[in-house]
Amino acid sequence: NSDSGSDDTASGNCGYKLAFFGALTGPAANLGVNIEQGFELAINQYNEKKGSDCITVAKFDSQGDPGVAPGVARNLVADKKIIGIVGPAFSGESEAADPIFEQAGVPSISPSATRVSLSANGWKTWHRAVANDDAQGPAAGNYIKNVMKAEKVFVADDQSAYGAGLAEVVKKTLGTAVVATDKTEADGKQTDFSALVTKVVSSGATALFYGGYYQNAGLIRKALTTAGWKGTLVGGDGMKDPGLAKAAGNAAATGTIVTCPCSPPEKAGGTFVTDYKAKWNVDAGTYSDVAFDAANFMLQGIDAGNTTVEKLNTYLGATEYKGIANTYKFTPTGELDPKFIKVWAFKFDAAGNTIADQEVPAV
Amino acid sequence: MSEPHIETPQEADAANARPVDQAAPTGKTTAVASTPVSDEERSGEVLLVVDNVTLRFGGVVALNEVSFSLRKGEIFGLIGPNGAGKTTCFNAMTGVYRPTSGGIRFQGESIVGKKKHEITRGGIARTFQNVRLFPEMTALENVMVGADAHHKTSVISALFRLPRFWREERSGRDRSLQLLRFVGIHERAGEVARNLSYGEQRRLEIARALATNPTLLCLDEPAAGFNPAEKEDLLALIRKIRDTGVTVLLIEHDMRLVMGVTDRIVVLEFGKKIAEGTPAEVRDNPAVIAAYLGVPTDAA
Amino acid sequence: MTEATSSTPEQTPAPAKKAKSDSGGVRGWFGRQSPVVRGVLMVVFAALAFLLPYVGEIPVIGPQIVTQGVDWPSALFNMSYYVLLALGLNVVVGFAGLLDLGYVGFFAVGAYTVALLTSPDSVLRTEWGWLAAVPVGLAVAMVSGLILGWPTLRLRGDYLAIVTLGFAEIIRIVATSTETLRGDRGFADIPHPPGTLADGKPMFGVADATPYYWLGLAVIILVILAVRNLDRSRVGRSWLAIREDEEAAEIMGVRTIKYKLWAFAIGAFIGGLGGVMFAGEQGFMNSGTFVLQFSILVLAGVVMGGAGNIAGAILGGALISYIPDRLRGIEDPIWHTDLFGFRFAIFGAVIIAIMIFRPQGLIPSRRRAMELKDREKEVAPIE
Amino acid sequence: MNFSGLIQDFGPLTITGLAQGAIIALFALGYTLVYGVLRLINFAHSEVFLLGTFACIWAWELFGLDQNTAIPSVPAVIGLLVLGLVAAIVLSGVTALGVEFIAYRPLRKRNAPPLAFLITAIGASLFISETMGVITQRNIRAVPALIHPRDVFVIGNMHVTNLQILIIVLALVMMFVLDRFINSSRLGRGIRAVAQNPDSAALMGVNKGRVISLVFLLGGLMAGIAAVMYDLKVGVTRFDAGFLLGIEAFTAAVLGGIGNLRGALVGGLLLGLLQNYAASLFGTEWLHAASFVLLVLILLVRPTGLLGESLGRARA
Amino acid sequence: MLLELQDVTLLYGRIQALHGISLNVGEGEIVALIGANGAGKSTTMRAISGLRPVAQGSIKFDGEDITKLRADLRVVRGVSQSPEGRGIFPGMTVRENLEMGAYTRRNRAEINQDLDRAFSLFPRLKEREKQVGGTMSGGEQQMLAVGRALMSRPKLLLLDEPSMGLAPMLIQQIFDIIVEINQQGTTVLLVEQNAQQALSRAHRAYVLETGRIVKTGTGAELLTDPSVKDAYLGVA
Ligand SMILES: Nc1ncnc2c1ncn2[C@@H]1O[C@H](COP(=O)(O)OP(=O)(O)OP(=O)(O)O)[C@@H](O)[C@H]1O
Ligand SMILES: Nc1ncnc2c1ncn2[C@@H]1O[C@H](COP(=O)(O)OP(=O)(O)OP(=O)(O)O)[C@@H](O)[C@H]1O
Ligand SMILES: CC(C)C[C@H](N)C(=O)O
Ligand SMILES: [Mg+2]
Ligand SMILES: [Mg+2]
Repeated sequence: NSDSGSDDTASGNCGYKLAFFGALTGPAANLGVNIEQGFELAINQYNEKKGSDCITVAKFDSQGDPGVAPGVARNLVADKKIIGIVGPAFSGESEAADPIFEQAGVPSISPSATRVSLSANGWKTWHRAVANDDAQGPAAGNYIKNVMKAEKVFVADDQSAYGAGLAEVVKKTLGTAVVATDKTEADGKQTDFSALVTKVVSSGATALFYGGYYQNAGLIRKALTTAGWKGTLVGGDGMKDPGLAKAAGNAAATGTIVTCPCSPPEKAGGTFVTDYKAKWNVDAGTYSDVAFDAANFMLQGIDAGNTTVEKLNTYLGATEYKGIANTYKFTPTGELDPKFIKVWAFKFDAAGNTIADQEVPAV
Repeated sequence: MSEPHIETPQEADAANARPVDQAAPTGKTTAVASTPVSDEERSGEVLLVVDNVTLRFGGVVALNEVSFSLRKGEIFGLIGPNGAGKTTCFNAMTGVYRPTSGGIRFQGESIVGKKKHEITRGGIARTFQNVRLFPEMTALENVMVGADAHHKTSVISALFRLPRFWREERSGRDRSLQLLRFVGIHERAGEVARNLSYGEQRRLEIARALATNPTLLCLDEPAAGFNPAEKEDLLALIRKIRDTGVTVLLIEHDMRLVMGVTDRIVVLEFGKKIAEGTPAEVRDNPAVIAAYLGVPTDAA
Repeated sequence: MTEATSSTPEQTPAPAKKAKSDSGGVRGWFGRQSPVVRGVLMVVFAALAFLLPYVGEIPVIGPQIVTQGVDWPSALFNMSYYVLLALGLNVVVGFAGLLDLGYVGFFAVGAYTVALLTSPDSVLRTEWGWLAAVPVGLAVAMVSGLILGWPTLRLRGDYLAIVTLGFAEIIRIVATSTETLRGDRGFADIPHPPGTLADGKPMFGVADATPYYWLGLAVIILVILAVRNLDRSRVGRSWLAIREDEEAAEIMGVRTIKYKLWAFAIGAFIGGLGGVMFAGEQGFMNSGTFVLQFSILVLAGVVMGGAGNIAGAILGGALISYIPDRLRGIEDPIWHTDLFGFRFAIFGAVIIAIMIFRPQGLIPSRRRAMELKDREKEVAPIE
Repeated sequence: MNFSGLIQDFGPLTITGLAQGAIIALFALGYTLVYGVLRLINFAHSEVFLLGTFACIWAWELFGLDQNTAIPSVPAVIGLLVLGLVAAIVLSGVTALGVEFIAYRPLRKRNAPPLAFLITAIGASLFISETMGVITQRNIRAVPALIHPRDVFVIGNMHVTNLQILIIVLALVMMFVLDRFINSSRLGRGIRAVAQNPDSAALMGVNKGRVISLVFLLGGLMAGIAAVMYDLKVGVTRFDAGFLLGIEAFTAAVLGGIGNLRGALVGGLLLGLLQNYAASLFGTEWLHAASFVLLVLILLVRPTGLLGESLGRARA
Repeated sequence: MLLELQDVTLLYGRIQALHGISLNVGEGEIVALIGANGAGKSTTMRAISGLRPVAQGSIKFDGEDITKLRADLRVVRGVSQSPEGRGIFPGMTVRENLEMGAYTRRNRAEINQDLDRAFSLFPRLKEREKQVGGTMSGGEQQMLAVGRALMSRPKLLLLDEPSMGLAPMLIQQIFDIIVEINQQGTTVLLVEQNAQQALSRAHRAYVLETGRIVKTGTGAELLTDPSVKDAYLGVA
């Protein structure tokens, strides 16, 4: 780490911008905001350390909508001061926006877009700091099978690319333990889940895997509890958010299992969890930590003098970076190096927080 | 919202009439003793035959085995007390209602069950007792809609402004303006229909009906809302229309007008035909006097 | 009988003319110009529209106009397909008076057809070029218009509204939930329109939206001409008559079924046009785009602009796209958040205000303007 | 298609469907009432409902309740229920009147065309729901637990809970009261008169403004009650809850015959049942599609809905 | 004077329909208003009943200035109108339509009495008591409209072309009815195209031309006035 003393190096590597690209408003805003706050926290800490407004935060709100993303992305690449992007947050918008970043040559690290096919586009500037859905699904399935030892599992998803994909893999892993399946509408399109609940209850399942995001999951958990269902809700990283307990109520949410291709931040030591809470007055949410790492990775590159998009891109491709949530190293296609892929299971406690449970094998 | 309420058949069907376009219950017309097509009819002498038509609305028998026929070129009166079934008869002829039984033939061809616009294009035009204009269209446009009935401009020729479009547009417009002049409201051609006074609206209805170039023009109380002097003009107008070769079927309560202009008259009461003949015959018919006229006409 | 009365045709179109020139303001002035002047003005106007991507260069006002959070040419392109949608919906709602709350359905049909035929993700695996897929997309959209139109012909007014809304929802749900249409996963790598520049680069790339905007504008101009021609013809009159009193229209010889179906088909065609353009520019699309609010927004645009009026529909369509995009990236003075979060709240208030102050729309149709001016003063008695 | 599932779960699906349908029906009344009189789809009615769902929660939160507090004693629950109802009814009623006053009355005074009303309605709806969205940061708002669902009786695998009974009974009672009011009171007749011919109604001495306000108010009251039922049943609300359920309520109103009060009831219950059956048969993702398909089929056979229009027409 | 119009001007948007009309109707009178189509007769009626606001001038009823009073409140004061185009409630039954006429009244017994009177005046209405108004024939609707207007027991009854669409026998009858209720104490302002009949029953009459009053006099005077005869009575 460079010393904050020398003004020359500081000013020499200052004046650049890092961008966040993702949903800050719109139906999926909560997930985007989590990520943005992790990202912004990193840059703030960096600037504080430098004692100046060295690197500027640029936020680009795509609403998580692939239809909106291109216009915003073009706006982003028009700003030549921007030399790196944390985002896009979602897989759908990635498909629409990444070609534009690719053409402009701006390197990006997505802390959260987990669609498998994204790495197959031959993009040179694209990276993701998490494992893709193929890694997480088996882990969740294994957890249900081996740790919970559930024999009857109901699998449902929200039909999002993320949720449906995940549920698909889980189904495969669980095999005959799946007693029934169903699909719901996506977040923000449904609040009454009584039809699903009726089915789950009468299926006799002791576990429900839900591929989807935390808000729907919370509502479903609440309705299930109201209907007297005693089983366990399991989900992926999209559900690893305090919002789930807010929706479900702490009592109902307790015991809910979520997996995440990330390791518990408290394990990494450091003060991320408390810093985050201090700065934003909320608990860190899904992928806040990965975004924090991704931003720091880029900042480290800038510090090392990589202040053009080409140089920074090369730097990201070549360096191994140890952050708070994981250690990162990218393959040539931009994927996270498999040897760093870690999947952890977390459990909601009675206060509505997610507590690290155990690491689960992702095969 | 503030328009005088216009009775629409949608409302009418709240009861149990059966407007044709909603004739879900296979509205078969059971031909009750229908008379065969006569030679006169075939030769075109007889324009319209109403053949034993019965029309029921639930318990109300609005038309009860009514038969009469119209000859080409005449002015024919249809009179009778309120609620006798005159308007219903028009509605049956123009496809708004389907007769419960009986047949209606126009130029030798049955028109029962035909679409309303087909009947219009076939040559029957009408006005409404309760004015039914296109309220937000100008007077001129109202008439042009009528004139369009015989135009052939297709969506394609309108889209590409083919010669036919220009030709028909121009002729339709000229003709419509003439018609407005003919009924005496050309000065209001550019005014939207809802802004016209009641009397003006009735005139506009006549112009619009004429624009469809009818063989048979059916006027439902055209003189309602006219003062005697205006009725006088209307009388002349109707004659003028007839002189252009149009057959006219007239519902009217003003006896001076009816007697003055019609060639023949049919009188309905409670849905039944009670008399038929020349104005003079009908006027002196005791049944008609008892049912309808009361004191021998209000000759002023 | 015409012959008999045509004694002196004496061309009496005077009253109609008078009514037209009565209306004041820009429109009145415009209406009074000779056809040549009007033509020239239109051409100048169109030329200016083509220069819009460079409006930011104009000192002082330019920067006020361009959007900040969104790339300006992209915003213009967005406006262009909104305008197309508004033009098409205006045919259905404004002209024919058929209240359609699910218009986005046709947009989706056009876009999905193109995606299915061109994207490597499609089960069809045809991977056609964009241009080849366009006619198919439009035809399918038109047919879907007829499919919607046919069963709903007998429905009146607001019943039609809910059925159309349902139709769009069904399309959305099918797009979300069937394997073939790929739901949220969507179709990637939809090809862009063809064409290469002198330097060998593709004319329609990913980095610059300007060419797409120009393409959109050209399409809009064609659509305007077509729709205008229809409006001022027997077809437009028939639509109006149907809108006013369907049964009376039929009794006056209007083939109501035919013209209603035409209205649906033409509206669907134009909606589909918006869809194919959208797919061609985006390169990626999924079921998330076709939400119900989209239809409702376009409808609001049409009415706000002035239902039944082409210029009004254009303005309305452009505004509903422009206002939210313009609000993007602007901080509100009080909470210092991006105003964008408030965009729909602000938008809702703007809609109410516009409708209250101009119930007939921003650029009302001449007919409606007259009608309204008349009605306005005869307000219900003072309470 | 999962027929065996449908057959097996028929009982539970039916009871949840009825409870859901009862809420939809109460909600639908507002659409039907306003439509019957003004021929206007009051798009903003969904937000009248929405604010009701929030009002009730706010009222309960005043007493320090949130979803993590324990269920209070029975008398307290009854008191809180009444309080919640009052709060929801008041806010919904006030909202309905406010919408009428701000968004519609000025247009009516200017004799605006019908579409203009539809658009201000949409504007008002957007404004309210989006403002709530900003205020709540688009997060869900959880409802304190008040009623612990307990089986009242069980038939086969159909467990009928106290909450379901409360919802269904309350809805039926309200429908009945409203129906009586509209059909037999003088004011009710005034409402119908304004619906059929506003000018003539004025000539009969009917105060149009008051009648219209009354109609909005009644719709608001019903929506308020529906809102509390919804809170209890679903347990959370969100800024867009009104929009989501509003479409269903509107569908129900049309299904039964918009403008017809009993139609709203029939439509609501039918929709609630159908959605649950369809969810079981085809999967929950097809639930809404099924209701629209049903709607189209019914309108094809009966173009004015199951029971036909009535408020503005023949006998209610 | 029961009703006094002072210089009343009324606009329909750009169209000025009334150019300063002044007229009055004394208690117990029958006053007729005649004029050609579009003269402004119905407009005058609408101004009096409050369906359209006046731009200028004043309307006094029973000593009270009602110029700005809402239409429904004028009904309470005792003004009742049978409007042009009948304006019946199409979806209500005949009986309900009649009851609507008594909307502002509470005394059930009196209302029933008036119902019976309406039914005896127009037996057809009694016959069709349960038929919905919208399906009645034109003339039947006219009877309904007149009957309904009587149901409020007005002080001033405004009749806009009450004979329109009625069969000859009923025309006689309706004018007899007008005279009869007038004799029972109701003041009547009558718009009629049937000028002959109207003028011979009216105490006084006004002639309207394009929104202006051009002539006034007793019924008998106008009946013999050559210009009136010319314009409105037709050549007898
Ligand atoms: N849809 C309907 N339902 C029930 N009865 C109806 C319907 N339509 C008409 N009637 C009744 O049928 C009879 C005939 O009505 P119609 O309108 O034909 O009379 P009319 O001869 O035109 O009378 P008028 O001279 O008063 O216009 C009337 O008694 C009327 O009440
Ligand atoms: N709603 C309206 N909007 C605009 N202009 C109107 C409206 N109603 C009437 N007019 C116009 O006002 C003038 C007076 O109309 P009014 O209806 O009072 O005439 P009237 O004497 O009753 O005629 P008629 O004998 O035809 O009923 C006419 O020129 C008419 O066109
Ligand atoms: C924020 C995340 C939950 C996003 C999700 N993994 C996606 O690919 O879309
Ligand atoms: Mg009749
Ligand atoms: Mg009049």
